[in-house]
Amino acid sequence: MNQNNVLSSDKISLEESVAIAEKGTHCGMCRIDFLGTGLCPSGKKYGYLAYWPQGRMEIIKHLKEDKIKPTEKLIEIANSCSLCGICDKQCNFATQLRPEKVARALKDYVDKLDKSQIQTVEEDDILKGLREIVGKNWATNDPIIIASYIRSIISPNGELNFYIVMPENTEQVSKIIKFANKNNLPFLPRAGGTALSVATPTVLKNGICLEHGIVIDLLRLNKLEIHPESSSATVGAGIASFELQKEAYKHKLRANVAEAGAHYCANIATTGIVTTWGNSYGCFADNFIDLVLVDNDGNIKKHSDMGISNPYTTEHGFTNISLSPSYIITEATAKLFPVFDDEEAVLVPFDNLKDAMDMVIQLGRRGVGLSLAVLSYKYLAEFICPNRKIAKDFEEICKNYIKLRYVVDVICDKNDKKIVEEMAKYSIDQSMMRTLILGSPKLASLKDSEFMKILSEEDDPLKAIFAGPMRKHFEKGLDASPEQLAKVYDKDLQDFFKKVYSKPEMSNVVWLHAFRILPSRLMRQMMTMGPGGAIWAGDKNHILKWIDMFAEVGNKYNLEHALGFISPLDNGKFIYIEYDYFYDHNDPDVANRISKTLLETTEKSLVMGQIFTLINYLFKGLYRKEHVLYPLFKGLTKEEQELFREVLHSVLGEF
Amino acid sequence: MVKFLSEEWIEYGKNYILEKLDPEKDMKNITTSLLGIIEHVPPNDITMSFYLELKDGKLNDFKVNTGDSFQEANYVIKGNYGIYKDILQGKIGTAMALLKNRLQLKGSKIEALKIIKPLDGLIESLRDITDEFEE
Amino acid sequence: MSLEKVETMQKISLEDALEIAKKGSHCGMCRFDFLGTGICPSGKKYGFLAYWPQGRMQIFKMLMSGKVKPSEKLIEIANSCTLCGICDKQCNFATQLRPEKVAKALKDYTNNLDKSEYQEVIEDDILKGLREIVGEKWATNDPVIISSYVQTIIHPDSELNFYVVMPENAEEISKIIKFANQHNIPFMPRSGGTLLSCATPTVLSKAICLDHGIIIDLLRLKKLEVDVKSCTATVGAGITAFELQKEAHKHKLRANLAEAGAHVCSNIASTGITSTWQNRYGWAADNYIDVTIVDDKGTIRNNSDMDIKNPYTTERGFTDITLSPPGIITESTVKLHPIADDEDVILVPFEHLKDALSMIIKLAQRNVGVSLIVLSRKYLSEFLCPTNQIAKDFEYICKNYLKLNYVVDVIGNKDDKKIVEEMAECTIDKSMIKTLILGAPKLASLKNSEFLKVLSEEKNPCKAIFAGPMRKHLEKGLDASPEQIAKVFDADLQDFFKKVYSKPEMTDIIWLHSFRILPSRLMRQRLFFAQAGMIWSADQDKILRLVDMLSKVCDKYKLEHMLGFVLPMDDGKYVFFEYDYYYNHNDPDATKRVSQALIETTENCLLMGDILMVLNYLFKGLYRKEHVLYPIPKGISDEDLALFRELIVSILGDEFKW
Amino acid sequence: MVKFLSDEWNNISKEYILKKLDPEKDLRNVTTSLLAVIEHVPPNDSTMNFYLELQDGKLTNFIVNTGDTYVGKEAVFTVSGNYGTYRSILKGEMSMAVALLRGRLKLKGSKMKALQIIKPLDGVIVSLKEITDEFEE
Repeated sequence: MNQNNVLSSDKISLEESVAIAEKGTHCGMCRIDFLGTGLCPSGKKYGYLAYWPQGRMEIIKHLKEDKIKPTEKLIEIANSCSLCGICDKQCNFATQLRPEKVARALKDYVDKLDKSQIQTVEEDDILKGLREIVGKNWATNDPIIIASYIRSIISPNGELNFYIVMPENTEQVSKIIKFANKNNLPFLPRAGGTALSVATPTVLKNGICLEHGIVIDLLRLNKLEIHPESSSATVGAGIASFELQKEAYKHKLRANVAEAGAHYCANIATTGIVTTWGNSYGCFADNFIDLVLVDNDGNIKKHSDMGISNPYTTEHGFTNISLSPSYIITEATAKLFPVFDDEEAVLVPFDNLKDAMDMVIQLGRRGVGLSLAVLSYKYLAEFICPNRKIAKDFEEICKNYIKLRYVVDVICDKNDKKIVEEMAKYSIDQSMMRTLILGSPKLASLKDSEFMKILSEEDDPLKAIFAGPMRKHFEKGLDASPEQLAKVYDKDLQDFFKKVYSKPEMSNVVWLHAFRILPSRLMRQMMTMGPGGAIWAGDKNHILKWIDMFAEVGNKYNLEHALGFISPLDNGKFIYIEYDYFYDHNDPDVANRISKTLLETTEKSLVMGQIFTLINYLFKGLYRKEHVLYPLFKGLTKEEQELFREVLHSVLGEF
Repeated sequence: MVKFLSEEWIEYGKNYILEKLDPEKDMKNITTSLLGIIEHVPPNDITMSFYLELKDGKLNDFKVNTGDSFQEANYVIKGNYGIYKDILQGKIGTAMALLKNRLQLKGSKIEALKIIKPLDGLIESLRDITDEFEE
Repeated sequence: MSLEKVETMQKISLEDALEIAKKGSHCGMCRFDFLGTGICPSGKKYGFLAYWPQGRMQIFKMLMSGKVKPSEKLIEIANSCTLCGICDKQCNFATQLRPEKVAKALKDYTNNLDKSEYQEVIEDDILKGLREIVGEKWATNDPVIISSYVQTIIHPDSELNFYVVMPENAEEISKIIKFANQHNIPFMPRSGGTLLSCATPTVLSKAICLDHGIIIDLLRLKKLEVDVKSCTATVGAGITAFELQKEAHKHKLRANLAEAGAHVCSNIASTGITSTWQNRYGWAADNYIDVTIVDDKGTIRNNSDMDIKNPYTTERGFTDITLSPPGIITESTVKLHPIADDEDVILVPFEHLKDALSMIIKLAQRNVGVSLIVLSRKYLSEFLCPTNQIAKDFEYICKNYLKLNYVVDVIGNKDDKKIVEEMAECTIDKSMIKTLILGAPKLASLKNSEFLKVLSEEKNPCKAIFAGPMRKHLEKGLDASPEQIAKVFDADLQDFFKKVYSKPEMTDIIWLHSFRILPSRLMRQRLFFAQAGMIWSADQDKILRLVDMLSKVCDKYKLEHMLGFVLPMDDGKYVFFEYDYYYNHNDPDATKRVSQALIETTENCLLMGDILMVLNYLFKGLYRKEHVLYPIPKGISDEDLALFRELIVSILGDEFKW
Repeated sequence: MVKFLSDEWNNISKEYILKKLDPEKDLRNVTTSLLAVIEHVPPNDSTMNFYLELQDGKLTNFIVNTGDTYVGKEAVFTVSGNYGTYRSILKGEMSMAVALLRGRLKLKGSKMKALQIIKPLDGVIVSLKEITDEFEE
């Protein structure tokens, strides 16, 4: 618990702050106002990543290791932090870190500097040119600012010969690209950065990151208009899922969005929007009415333009791998869907995957449920529990005592709820979910208790606890309340979290599915790599084989791993599966094993056939699902497998 | 050592390929042709292209051409001067450049990727002889 | 009932045969095997429309009116008919006509001709060229054959300077088009021909029909492969909805399809596939994985090709009217959908449209039901009843005694059924519908009966009769049986129809929704024009105002008219409506009034806004619905209206006046 | 009466339009330009085009041109179609609007705008009708 006394002490050493910083994973939750605290004032004012909590955490690491020298900007960055503490609250909810302490350490560091140590940065012709396009404030070549982009678009082990530019609209993006081409500079857009931060520790790094050139930070394209009259929304590239959802909800409408921090447009461009709502709201091009995009030559196009070449199709086959977007989506017209008055959540617990999968596919085919997924005990634990330790214990209880290994998780209207309840022996309702959320610390503490031992001896512990006589005791025992839950947080934050958890939405499962603030917890102080993809749902044994394969490979490279979720697509004809590997992103050895796992599982998946892997998913979200998913993928032949290896190796290098 | 796309470069390239690269081992006896279009060539921001033709792994034709008139080829790759430079300086592989859309490909990606390996051999040979670029 | 007399006599006069022929409306039901009778042997063998029953009827009219002179081919056409009687059975089911009698008359007529009356037809260079592409047999310029295409792609008044060619595949079509362009000859594809036959009597005729040149009859593109694994089917341009559905059902799969006789590919190209299944299965591009198209330069392409021009979008706005397909779809890969084991049907009767409407939109938004639609009493009667007269009485009873003006018609699994039942005050179940189908004649005969008078005094007659105590009496009273219904057909066909109606599927409402053999009855012995569109469903009163407007205009032009159906699409965000004007296609005055009603209602809808009219989505079925439906059309201004009228005039010619 | 696309045709049409068409009444003072591309012109299957320019309803330019090289200026509208289509338009067998809506004439430029000037343009076409009687068959 040495971290705790770090956190409690007011003064903080550089080493200690770096220790915090290194645990950061660029989940990006400090850039959206998901707790009603307001946003980091300096980030909001200055825009560049460097001025946001996650940026400061990145910077301090590189100062420590002398990768970068102080500049004038560093002082501005350090001073721009008002120590308001918003970041501590936000970060604690997701990852239990204290970025403000890092900010304070950065201030101390700057104060200790003497002027001579501060390098001056020259404006070169490229920067001049960029500033002519976006204005002086919104383009920079300052190494400190650039350093803040490391790990979320810049590879940690490269030089920092980059420019960062923050355009305000599509026209500026177009000008930037034309300018970049003319000057023979590569460029890459950055939105939420999470996908990049997940890929960076792995072998995908070289493929995904920008090696040098112009980083186009899209945060300033924050147009957001809801059109209730046509239930659609115009969404700029700088808008995060959470922000769109919040606006939509004001009109009793819902958008199909990814994790809270993911930017809507970037999300369409990368994997398309993959969610538990996909079965009813669609996938790939289903999600939008139109897109505005800028191509690699800087031309501005719309998907509704007649003159352009077919924007809805892509080359078919396993070699069709793209490692960067072929367009920058600057604006999307998103479809919105009605939020019904009688929506509810119903979770059906299972002790084995097969039954859970059968149910979710059947529901998918019958069009039951708005949001529809199988969640593993792993996700359930990570999402629900306020910190890693509690999640671990919760997980063990699910796994070993109550045999709650999977839940079929349905958000639906009351009619569909009836249907699900009739199919299920018993289910977990809203109020029980609320109990689990607020009571999770207490539950975790029961890990080795008598109560659990007795429970585990029941022939159906799940029934006993959720539908049986023990429910009452259980609910009483957990005494689930905001007060209880708040206790797990640092002293100075307990009042705040009591208020937070008193808000109805924080324990409202429907709301949590729509706003998706919990998945960030998968990245708390560690990293997740979640391969998977879409698999034809016709052959269930095939699907189970596939999932086993992920487990086997995970074991082979002794990684912490678990199935994440399963959700039907395309009227239950396909299902999307995410299988997660968890690891410490600061450990190069494990990162290397993660890479091997990624490649091996991908290759095996391709050989199995009828699978559209994550690697093939990348950057195809703006096409018609009919052209991406059909015809069904056949298994690779020996020779194709050879080719696949060749390609990957010439791309990712031998290792 | 010579300058990218210069007369000598072509000559060196030809000879190097003929002498150093074994049609069977290195070039897998492939028969194909490739047109590389190079945009924004400094200092005058012109477009150039090189055309390369392999017959049974033997170099059949290799020439450079300035302007917007291009020759028909099985594969056409297009990109700016900078990316070709990166490739020839070994900063990025051809396959990678394709997958990152730095090089845009006309023709089937699958087919193109099949000849990536032998092409890499060729690129390497050119890499060894090219040291000078327009800045 | 002169017709009945005619039908009982063996020999038939030219006049009587002409009577029959004139009543034909080219519903095309004689070109596929929907009753298990097999199909017309000569049509199957020779292909050209002339050799099918509907073609012979058309030819007969043309000969009698002197619009076409006999040719050598006429003899072949007349003799190729074996008088097997299949057409009489098929046609009777749909329209109660006897095409075989026309065929007989045609034989008599040709036998009485003497050689001198035959005109000689010579092969010109164009024909030579076409035959080089498709082979001697499959291209012709014979005026008699050409005349069989009148009214389904050729305007009745135009000269017959056409060629008809029947290619076998996309490559041949590509060659034909290139050949046509090179010789500056216009061309047009023909599939089922029903759309064209509905437009021909109206002002749209000149705009839609081919003025001269090459008719590309697509009937021979017969590819049909179901891929069970991926739930898809590859369908050639010559395949009808019925044929595809039959294949799909063999694998417990269902395709989203138009009326039985419509060709799948051309249907995608023209209006997109509109069906009761549309809310679940989608519209326009939703329905297919990929299509192969030959464009008007003769280039063959797929929508999955990357380097073609955006094939999924279109211009928007009220001036965006398209009168010909963007290309010829020669093959499409369509989606198929699994059929649930517990599928069931349920009908909810309504007196007022408003209530039916709000129910269906609610169901659609909540994704309840696979097939989902509001049917008017008109459709219900026309579909269920074997003859026009019975349909009339049936409708009268619905309206005046039962107050059954609309039904919400839902097909779904047992869960959906429960949900609907909970929402509805009373419902009509599968067995009751079977009773109504087989008992229709008897029910109609009760028109002025005491029973119905009593019933009509009930507070809720529908409830009483379908769910209440009187149900038993009704079921008993109707004694619904194949025998009973067979009685309404001509004496010589009664045995046959007894067998037909004994087949379970003929009274299986789900099967009937999938195979859609009943809509052809809307065209029995007369035509209808479908004024249709898609309206944003948020404002339900506006939908009611729309229907009200449509009926007022039709009254003004003294047309028989009625709302056909309303069905939700795009998750219930839009509803698709069809409002029908019925008329005698042989009465020029009526057709004129239909045209005027068509234009006037279209204008009114454009002014109302939130509506995408058929005139604006015609031939846009290939595109992504998002690009066709959005942004939602705004009401147009008066100067836009002026522009629209100008446009109409330049399409329809100055003779069209307001 | 002259032959379609011949020099005389070009000249006479010019005069005719200037004389007979009232810029305001007939041509509604429109300012626009039209490039018409004519494909498959017999006998040699060549391509021709004519460029027509109206200023406030007055004809300011009218050029006929052979081959794929077009008149220098970019026209507001470009319509292309085969000789046969133009023939039936000039013979009055089909209106320009219908030809457009049926895809016989392909339009480059906004259909909306094109249709707004369809009437005035019809005026021009009508006048061309009256002086054109000879076509390549």
